[in-house]
Amino acid sequence: MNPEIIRVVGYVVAVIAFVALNAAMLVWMERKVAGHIQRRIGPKEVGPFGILQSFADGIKLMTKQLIVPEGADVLLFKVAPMLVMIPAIMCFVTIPFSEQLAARNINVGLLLIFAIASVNVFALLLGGWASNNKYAVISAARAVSQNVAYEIPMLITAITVVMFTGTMNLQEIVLGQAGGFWNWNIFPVGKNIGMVVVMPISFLIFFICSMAETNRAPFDLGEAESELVAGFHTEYAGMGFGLFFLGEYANVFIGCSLSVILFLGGWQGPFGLLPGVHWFLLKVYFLIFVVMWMRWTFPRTTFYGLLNLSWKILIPISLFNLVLTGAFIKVF
Amino acid sequence: MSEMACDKHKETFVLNMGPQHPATHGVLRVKLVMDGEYIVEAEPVLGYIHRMHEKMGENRTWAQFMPNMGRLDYLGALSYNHGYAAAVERAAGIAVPERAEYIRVMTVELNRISSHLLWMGAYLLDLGGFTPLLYAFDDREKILDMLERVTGSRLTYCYFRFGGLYNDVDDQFLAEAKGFVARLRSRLPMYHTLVTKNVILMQRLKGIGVIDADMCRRYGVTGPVARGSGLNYDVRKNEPYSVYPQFDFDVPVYTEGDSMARYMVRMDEIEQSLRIVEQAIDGLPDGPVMAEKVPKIVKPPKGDYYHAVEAARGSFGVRLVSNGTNTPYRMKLRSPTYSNLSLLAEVAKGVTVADAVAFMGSLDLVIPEIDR
Amino acid sequence: MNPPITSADGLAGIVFLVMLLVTGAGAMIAVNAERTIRAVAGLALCFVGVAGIYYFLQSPFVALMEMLIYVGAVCVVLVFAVMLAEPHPEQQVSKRNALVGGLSFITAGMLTWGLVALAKGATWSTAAVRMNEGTMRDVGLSLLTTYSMVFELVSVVLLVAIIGSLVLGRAGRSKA
Amino acid sequence: MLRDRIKTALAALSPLEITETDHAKKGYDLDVQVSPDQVPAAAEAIRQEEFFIEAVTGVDWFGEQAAIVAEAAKVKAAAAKKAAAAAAAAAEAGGEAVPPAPAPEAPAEEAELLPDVMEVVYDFSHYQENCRVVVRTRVPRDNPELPTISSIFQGANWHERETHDFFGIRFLGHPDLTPLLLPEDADFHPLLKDFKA
Repeated sequence: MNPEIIRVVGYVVAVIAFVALNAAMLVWMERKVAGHIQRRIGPKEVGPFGILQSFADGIKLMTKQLIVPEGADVLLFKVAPMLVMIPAIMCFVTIPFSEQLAARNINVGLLLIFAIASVNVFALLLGGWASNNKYAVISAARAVSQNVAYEIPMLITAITVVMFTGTMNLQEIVLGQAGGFWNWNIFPVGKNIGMVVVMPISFLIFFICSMAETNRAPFDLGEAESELVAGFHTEYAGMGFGLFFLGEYANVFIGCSLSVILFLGGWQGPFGLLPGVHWFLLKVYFLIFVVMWMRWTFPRTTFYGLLNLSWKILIPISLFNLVLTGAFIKVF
Repeated sequence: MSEMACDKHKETFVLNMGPQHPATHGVLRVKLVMDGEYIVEAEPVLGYIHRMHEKMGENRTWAQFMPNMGRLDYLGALSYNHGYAAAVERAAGIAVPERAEYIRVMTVELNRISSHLLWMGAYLLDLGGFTPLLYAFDDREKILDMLERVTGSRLTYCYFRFGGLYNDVDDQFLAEAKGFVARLRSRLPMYHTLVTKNVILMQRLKGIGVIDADMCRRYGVTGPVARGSGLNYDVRKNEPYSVYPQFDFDVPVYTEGDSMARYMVRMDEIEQSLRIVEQAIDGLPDGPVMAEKVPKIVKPPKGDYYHAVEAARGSFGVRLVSNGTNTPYRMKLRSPTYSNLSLLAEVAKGVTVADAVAFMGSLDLVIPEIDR
Repeated sequence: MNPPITSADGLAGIVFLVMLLVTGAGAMIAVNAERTIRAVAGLALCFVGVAGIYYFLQSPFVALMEMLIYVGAVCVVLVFAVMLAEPHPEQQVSKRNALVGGLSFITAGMLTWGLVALAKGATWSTAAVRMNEGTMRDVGLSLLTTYSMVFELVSVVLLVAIIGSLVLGRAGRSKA
Repeated sequence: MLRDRIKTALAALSPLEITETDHAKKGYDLDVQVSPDQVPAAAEAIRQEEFFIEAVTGVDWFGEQAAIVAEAAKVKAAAAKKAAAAAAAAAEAGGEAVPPAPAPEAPAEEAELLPDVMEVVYDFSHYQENCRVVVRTRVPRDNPELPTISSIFQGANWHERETHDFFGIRFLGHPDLTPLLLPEDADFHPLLKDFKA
């Protein structure tokens, strides 16, 4: 056997295992964070600190029947949850956890993530439509408008980073931020004094957009439970729902890792002490914590408020940022 | 309705919100004719937990009907106790000892606070904020514990009797209530920083579901909803009953008429209720909690009588018709949210589902009370 | 000539075949599906296959753009439109009449025959020499130097499309 | 004062009866008895004074007429008995023969029995002043019909629907009298006194 093939296959298996375990961990983390924010303790029965709770839930979900509602498009109904998971797993392929730990170093890694992540919305759309449920259809329509609206500022801010670093290779983007936190893209005092103005704003826009893209509160209009019951996965039971759920957490992880890679120096630590992968995970989980913190603190926005935020605020600002970036790269 | 659904040119469709839906808080169904996300027509469909309380009233004695009061508005049951007891006392000419009235007011106001707290949490839940619910329940739990000690139940109270109360309060209750007033006072600023000042909340509530004073008049809207529309109407002030005239409290009024105004009215009412509770504890007179000359079997003289009280959701009125026997001849229960909900059809026209949910939540619906 | 499937090249061959299969299957679904939405799903599948082939041809940039634009944007918009415009899926099934069927069969047959004849008569040259690495830098350079005219023309078309959709959208809004 | 103003306004409609009541004893200030076709005019007059609608409901006076007649008969019988006793006592005292008792006038009493009525009660209250007005009207029980006021007070829509549910009283001109609280296909009226579940 060719060692390269073994490496790739091994990596794919590892990535899938990581996605599943990580999502389970994140579910547990979400519940613990929510619990402590709400002055209760969260899960505590299954395993130490309730850490095995998500596995118990997973087993429960797997043993449940996948009920296909009457009048549903059976094939699309069953394909949709898989379509959520597949892109999520594929995105992990290119994310560099550390200098050595990356499945594939692709020259256009950033583009790959955007391209594959755009399939995600397709899954929501098909799932919502195939359910033959009005709430699901409304939710799918919302999810699409939301994704289209937020993909634009997200791409534009990503382009500012690409312009600044001059590459789309995620490894190289991180390598370019080596040498102390003053070289990180979010506050690149060490590299380009002009970009200090642009980058924090870019980071904020990118972070907000990644939250909106992953349908996280306060932007979870797609599954706004007080309006649309459960949105596009209203009709899903058992593991069908479970996959949507896991996919959401996988996407949250991807969104936060992208933020870390593009702006917060990836695996580069502010000082030595720990090996790269630790720093990377530390930063990512901190961002994920922030995402959860927001979810349990803020009420949900309205749909038009959300679109207004994107079209009237984020897109103009990010375009302006783009122009500034071009100018600063030339000037400094 | 069905014609509209089939009208291809308008491209509307019918969406059933409820009877099982997270935003209807119980079994209410709202039939929405939608044009995309916008509501063309909203029609509440009631009666899913209709139990015909008014007929029950005609089939049991005056005293036996008292437990039904806890089943109407299960969140503010003591106001309903008060309304019914006061109506029968008015009909039968029974005088209530002052201590009993003080305790009535005290418990009713505590119950009102617990109702408003629960509303606040549930409303934020409607708006997608989960956390305030847990905080509100934390405080509400203290009230439930206190009331459980004196009334014997946590939710469906049957505490008042004609001419007084079932049970006197003890010193521990008074001490606890005093402690609670201080505790909630210190926590209210936290609610305001956590919830009221939130940008998203303001964006969702300001200017949403505007009701003007004329609309209130046409639909007979009362309670916090009317007070949010600039109407200074509170039965406790406008039509004083019990010992309310002896207390010093304000009626919060906001003129905007939107969901934010209704939210603010309820939050301010919590403060005012705390003031009343505090004054009631301080000025609690000694004496019996039951009138001495109450007949075993009450038989109000012939005639009809009306009594309204300010419940947590608005003016609750009891219209009694007595034929001089030991059972009521007719018992009309005027519940506030029944009237308040009836304007949904007018307000919800042309708004999005999300705003309709925000509006419906701000009405503070309790479905068993609407359906009766 | 035929590398074993366990080697990297062999695996790549299999991947290539899979991509071909996906493209073909997607196309078949797109054409044969009774429900429009499934046809669009088939189209998306077809695009994914095409993207895979681009990737196989060592043009990852084009492949990913194919995914981003055709799957992520075009197909999503198509599904969106179909979803909102298809209230009665049963009525969609239309009866094909025999004449149309016959004509299309003849056309398809002639096309196939022509292609086969072409393929048989042609002299197959070796793979074209790679112009560049197909990376972003090269694509960008080509677009802004050699093909700058095309690039500008395309952007004018897009501008017209944007303005057109704005006009249509405005008209729709005033009604509501 | 509002109470006097509304009283004059309603008195102008020449209602059947208009009485001021003691709020502390009855819970309302003004009790107006009108005929069914005067209801919209009364509601309009009340709306002019900026009252709001509290509730609309019904009362079924089933057997009321019979009770009145029975009561009258009872009184009459008692009187007759008393008269007879007095006559007997007088006769005994006078030593004359007892005269035969007068025959009961049952058929005549049957003719007096009026058809039963149902009462529709409208409660109005005011946001600024403490004044409650009750408007009552009586409709025949076998054909309960009266005009709606749901175009004057939109809130009356549901109250009238509910009254129709419970009593079968038809409000003419009401946009939609389908059962509100009862099941959609309900054809019974539970608050009628002769309703047996």
